[in-house]
Amino acid sequence: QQTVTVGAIEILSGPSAAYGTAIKAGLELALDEINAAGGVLGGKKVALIVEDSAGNKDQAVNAARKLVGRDKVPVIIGPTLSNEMFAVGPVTNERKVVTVGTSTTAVGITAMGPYIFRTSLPEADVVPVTLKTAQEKFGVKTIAMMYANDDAFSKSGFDSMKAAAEKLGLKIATIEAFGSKDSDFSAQLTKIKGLNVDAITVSALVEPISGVVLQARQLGIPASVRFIGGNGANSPKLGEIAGEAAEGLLVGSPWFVDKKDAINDKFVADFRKKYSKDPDQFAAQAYDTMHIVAKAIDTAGAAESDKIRETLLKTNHTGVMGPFTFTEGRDPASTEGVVVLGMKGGKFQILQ
Amino acid sequence: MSALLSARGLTMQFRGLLAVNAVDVEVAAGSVHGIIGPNGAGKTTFFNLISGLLRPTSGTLTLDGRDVTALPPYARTRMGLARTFQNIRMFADMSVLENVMTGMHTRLKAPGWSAVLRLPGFRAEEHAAKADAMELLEFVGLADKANGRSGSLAYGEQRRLEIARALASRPRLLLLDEPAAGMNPAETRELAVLLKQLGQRDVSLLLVEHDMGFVMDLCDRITVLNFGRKIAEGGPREIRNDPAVIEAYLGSKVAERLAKAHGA
Amino acid sequence: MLSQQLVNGLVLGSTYALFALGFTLIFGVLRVINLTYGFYFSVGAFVALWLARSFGASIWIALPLGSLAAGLVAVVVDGVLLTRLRRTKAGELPSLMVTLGAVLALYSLMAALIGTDIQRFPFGFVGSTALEFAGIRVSLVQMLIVGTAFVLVAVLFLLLQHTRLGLMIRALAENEDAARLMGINVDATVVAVSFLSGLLGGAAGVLIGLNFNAIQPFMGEAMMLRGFAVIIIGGLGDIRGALVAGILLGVLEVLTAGYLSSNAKEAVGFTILVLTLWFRPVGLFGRAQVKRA
Amino acid sequence: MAEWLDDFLFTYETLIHALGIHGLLALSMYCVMALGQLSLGQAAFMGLGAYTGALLTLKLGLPFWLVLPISALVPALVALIIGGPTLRLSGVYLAIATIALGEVLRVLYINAESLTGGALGLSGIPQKASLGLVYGLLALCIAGFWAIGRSKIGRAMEAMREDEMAAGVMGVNLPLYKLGALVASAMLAGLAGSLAAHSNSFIGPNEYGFETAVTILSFALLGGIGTPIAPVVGAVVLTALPEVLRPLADFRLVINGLIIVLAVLFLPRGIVPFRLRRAP
Amino acid sequence: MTNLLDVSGLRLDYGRTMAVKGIDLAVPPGSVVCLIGANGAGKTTTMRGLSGLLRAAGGTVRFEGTDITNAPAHRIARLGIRQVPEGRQVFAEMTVDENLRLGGLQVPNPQEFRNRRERVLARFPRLQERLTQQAGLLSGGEQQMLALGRALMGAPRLLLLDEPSMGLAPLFVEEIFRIIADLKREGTTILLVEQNAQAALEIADYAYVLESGRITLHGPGAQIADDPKVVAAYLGGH
Ligand SMILES: Nc1ncnc2c1ncn2[C@@H]1O[C@H](COP(=O)(O)OP(=O)(O)OP(=O)(O)O)[C@@H](O)[C@H]1O
Ligand SMILES: Nc1ncnc2c1ncn2[C@@H]1O[C@H](COP(=O)(O)OP(=O)(O)OP(=O)(O)O)[C@@H](O)[C@H]1O
Ligand SMILES: [Mg+2]
Ligand SMILES: [Mg+2]
Repeated sequence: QQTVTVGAIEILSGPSAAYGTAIKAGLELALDEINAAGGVLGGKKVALIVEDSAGNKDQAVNAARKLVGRDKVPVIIGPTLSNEMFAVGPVTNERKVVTVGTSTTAVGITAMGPYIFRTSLPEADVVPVTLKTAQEKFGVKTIAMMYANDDAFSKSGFDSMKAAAEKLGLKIATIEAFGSKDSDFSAQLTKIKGLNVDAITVSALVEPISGVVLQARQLGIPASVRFIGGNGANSPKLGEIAGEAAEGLLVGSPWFVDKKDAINDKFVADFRKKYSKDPDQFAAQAYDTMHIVAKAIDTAGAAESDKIRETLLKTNHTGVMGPFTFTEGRDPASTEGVVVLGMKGGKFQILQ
Repeated sequence: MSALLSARGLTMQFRGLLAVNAVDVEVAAGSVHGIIGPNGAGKTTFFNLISGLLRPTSGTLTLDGRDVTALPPYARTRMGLARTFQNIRMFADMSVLENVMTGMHTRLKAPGWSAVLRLPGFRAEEHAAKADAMELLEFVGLADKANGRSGSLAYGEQRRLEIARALASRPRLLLLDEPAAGMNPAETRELAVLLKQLGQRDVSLLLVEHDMGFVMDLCDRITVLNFGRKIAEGGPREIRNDPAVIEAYLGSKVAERLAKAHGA
Repeated sequence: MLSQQLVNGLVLGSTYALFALGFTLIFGVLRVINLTYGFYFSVGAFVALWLARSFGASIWIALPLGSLAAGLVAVVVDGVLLTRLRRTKAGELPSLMVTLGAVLALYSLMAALIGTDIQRFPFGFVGSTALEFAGIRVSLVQMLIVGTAFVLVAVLFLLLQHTRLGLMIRALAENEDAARLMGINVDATVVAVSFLSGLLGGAAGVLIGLNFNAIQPFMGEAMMLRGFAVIIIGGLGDIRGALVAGILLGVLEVLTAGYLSSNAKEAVGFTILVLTLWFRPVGLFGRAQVKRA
Repeated sequence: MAEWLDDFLFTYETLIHALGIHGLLALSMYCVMALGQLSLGQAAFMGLGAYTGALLTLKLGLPFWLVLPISALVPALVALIIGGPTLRLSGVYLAIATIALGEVLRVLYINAESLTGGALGLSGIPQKASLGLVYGLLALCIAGFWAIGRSKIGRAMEAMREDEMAAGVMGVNLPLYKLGALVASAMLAGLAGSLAAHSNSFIGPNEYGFETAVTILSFALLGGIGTPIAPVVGAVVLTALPEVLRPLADFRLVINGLIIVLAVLFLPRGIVPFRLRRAP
Repeated sequence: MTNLLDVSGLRLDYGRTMAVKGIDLAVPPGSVVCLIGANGAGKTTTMRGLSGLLRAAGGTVRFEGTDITNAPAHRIARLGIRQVPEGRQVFAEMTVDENLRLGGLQVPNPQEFRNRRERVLARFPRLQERLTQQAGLLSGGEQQMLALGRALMGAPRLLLLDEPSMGLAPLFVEEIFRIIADLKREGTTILLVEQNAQAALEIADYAYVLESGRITLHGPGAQIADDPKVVAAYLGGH
């Protein structure tokens, strides 16, 4: 029996391994389902090789080259971080190997070449929705903006936020940066405290965001000052770590664990069963991506990159994130699935 | 005869301590000059001033008529100064031969690029240097250990290696800080013979030593320091009869013995 | 606002100092840049976390036991890695390298075993009440950190300068053979130092983990760079120096972020470092190595 | 056959490039360590070379043969400027002071957004570093160091490593040697950085920080500094190891670390423990 | 009468080079035994072997009848064997006073400690003057005094002296030999390595001559001092 092998490059070791591990879990869950349902191309099983990048762009490129040159995979899913994608993209694109990012939200990813796709909504699409909700529902007028200035994901998220805020006519009282590995934000927050803002936006990964939120409350920034998070805030970790402090935090998300529809219910239940924990956004995106890729291979009729690229462009899939198609620029087409979540009692809920 | 080295009012103060206090010394070319004095009198400090490891608090130092007070050590070496250390300082991981060749640093002129290209000029110079170094090792009796690790030599052997290494730069003035320390009388005598031969190589010596037989035997002129000050200067005979020196340094027993050995 | 910022700086600086104490101790005494130090920091935090979660231990139990565990780990790690090199008098660089390899292995092992998700102590582990006066807020944990830092500095300083053990430790730092000739059991003293540094690292891990609520295997690694800056500014091996430098660094960072630009915050530490080395190459409290010909 | 070779080369191209480039970095470390200095600034110099090279290519479109020497000269110039004050330092103090350089530059890259792309870095750098060029330069450098190492310069360097004060008294111009070594090492690191940028297509501000500095240092530490080959061997081993151990998945870094530990414990002078004989 | 120290067949090496090739030595209590030999003969190596700094490759060392071969150095030191090492090995960064305290580390009684410190300082007034100076900054001779003083703080039963007169001014060399004689009178047993063979043999009860790691001659001090071979090789007699 033959198999079709798909490659993935994720961070499985080192400080950021949590992201890659979640993605891997989502991919493998989908893979089980696909193979249980008879595989692709008339009964071929789909195999997945997940390579570790350790969050290091050189290792990510090495992994990509190995997947392309040795394993000859037609499709690569990942890598995890935008930085890594910037290094991997040119290599795989040159070799005409379809590369689908599931978590890379920075600007310019898909512009690297015709073989680079992503299923994650870029921040530029999500953030305006969140800010708009904040403005309309909660009367937010003045904001302070905070972001981690040293990684591409956070910085690019911040750029989108800033653009959106300006467009919405929000008043930006101050912009404060921090390092993505920082754990102390008291200086910035004390300064913000004196500015009487309505809300604070944060673009960073979940670890520093938790710290920011906790310290803000510790320093006496009242709960009435809402936090508005970028993509990084969309993680159940936030509630676990920040607890009450995060109450009321707003975040836009292409997906939400308690979203009520049959597909999602099944996904969440299966995920819990297999891994005994809740899936997060990264797992969900990965889960959908695996299905989308498998479907594209199947429709393409052969495990060949060029054909898969063609069929991918015509993707029409309904997954846990809702209906999904690609734009011509190979980004997700619709922001319809985006929901704005609010933190309540340590858990995200859809804002009513 | 002109002075090869002259120190004028040389003073070195460490915090409150005047380790060398307004010392004047002239070392004549071709002479063997001794510096003696009790422990802590400032002899090594004086050497450190001469070789440039310390900057004097005040005073001046001229070498060959040129003011060298502010020159760094390497520049003084180029002018023909070399020294050994009281607390031996080997390049411990290098071979005995390499230690000596390192001593030739200022003498080897072939530029870096000729080494890269391995030009004949460079190769010839290296070979000559090696031959020279072997000769020096022969001279101090370490030829059979030439390829051994210098750090593994016994104490006395390391002392002799230091002398060979210092001689490698073909100095005109060699400063020896207690060269006979750690040698037995027989070895000390050999060393004295060896040092006397240096005179024929046109090397002047300035030496610190506590072995009085050795000093009296070798030196043309002796300066005595005590508490950083010069308390006496003169020929060996004058010095060993100087009551101040006997009182501060020699002790009457040694003085008597010296008198017996060398004749009053 | 200024007073609040100064307090912020004091707290931040105390965390730096707390982290640096054990680091400067091994660095100063065993003359080794021991990169595994950050790992002890993580170990302390995780053991305390485990105790708190699994047994509902209070801070007064979790803190000492966490530190103790880190101390023991330090003894084992040091013993395995450095004893042999010390015997052969291998010097600074191989020791540095061996700890580099070990730290890679240890962090990766820890991450493979417990995952890299960040975790925190249970809510209410330490009362979240904050003291408020004259518009300044300080939480209980923060006071605990500042207090511990100062107390530990005092205790360590006295230990090193005025006790027999301290004298032995310093002798050992300088000349191992001679120390043996004085009847000092060098191996035992080295174990004591390792234990002490691990203990300090572990305690710092618990407290800082508690303060920032971000416990994960690599938490120690993130502190290392600041740790270096602190011990160099303060003077290698100097306990008071670590405190002064830590607080100096913390306060200046906070003031920079608060009044200049948060973008420049990270450059502050290194700017002070360079300035210190420029004017006092041995650090604020460091003594020049005795060097004479 | 040809296809097989093509695939092989494609698969390992980055790795093969990295081996050579890391070899150059290891030599840049060797250059300072050979005279007893410990620098953690090599990553910073590498970053300077990388940014200089990438910017010259991307913004000015200069030809590569011109880009390369300039990206070696810029870090050399910086080394010359910081050389004066840092020369007074030694050992760990020097090392830490040079880390500071890396961190300050990092903050600079992050903030000089319009030029450096900030946190997003610079992408789309054309691939111009050929294998021949990388390995040719590496071979040239090894040969050069080897020859120099066996001359009086090499002896002076080792003497400084053993006992600086005594070396000074032997007539070695200490400041000149130290500065020279720092500048030469900066040039090499800059060269390596520029080559890396032109073989990777993307560079970011966080690539030249503490971790990279330590990695470069560990090339020389693992390999040894007895001969110029040694650090290069160290670089090759440390660069290839993670790739070789890839099948171990979760535990590969654990094993990687353990291998380093064992290597050092049993070969404290490095895996190439010989030293260059410095007498003809 | 048993010997305080009994060495038989002791072999010591540095990796491949065998520096001491099986020597027998006996040091009776209360005596001064002297070991002489040329540079590189293995005297220092022997001393390091006895104090436990170097592991023996073979042979046994007994102190008061108990086997101390390859016992750790600190245990040997605590038994009352103190070495004044070649090259002095003072704790350079520490003050003179701290060096002395380290020497008396094993003294449990503070009064006893103060007494010893006073006696040492009385013997070496120079150290009294330099009490707060870092030992590494002392002159060579001052360091030698400190090394000796430090060892005396341990009130040794057996004192191993490796070239104690090296680098000392003539007046002080006399003083050192006077101290050795004093110590002997007070009952301290001493094993002495000296280049100043004349003076050493004068004071020694018994002497051994070491050549390339082997003992080639031994006998009462006076007898060795008269041996023509010794006179020629070590005393520099004419
Ligand atoms: N760098 C220094 N800092 C402080 N004091 C110093 C320094 N160097 C030397 N001294 C002091 O200066 C005095 C002179 O020392 P020096 O070494 O010159 O003596 P010396 O005459 O060579 O003695 P010896 O014969 O014992 O070697 C000593 O008391 C010593 O303690
Ligand atoms: N660390 C070492 N490694 C290797 N060989 C050594 C080492 N130390 C000494 N040796 C060798 O062992 C032999 C004996 O040395 P040792 O130091 O015992 O001599 P010594 O009798 O004390 O001489 P000296 O009178 O010069 O002090 C010498 O040949 C010496 O080269
Ligand atoms: Mg002296
Ligand atoms: Mg000896």
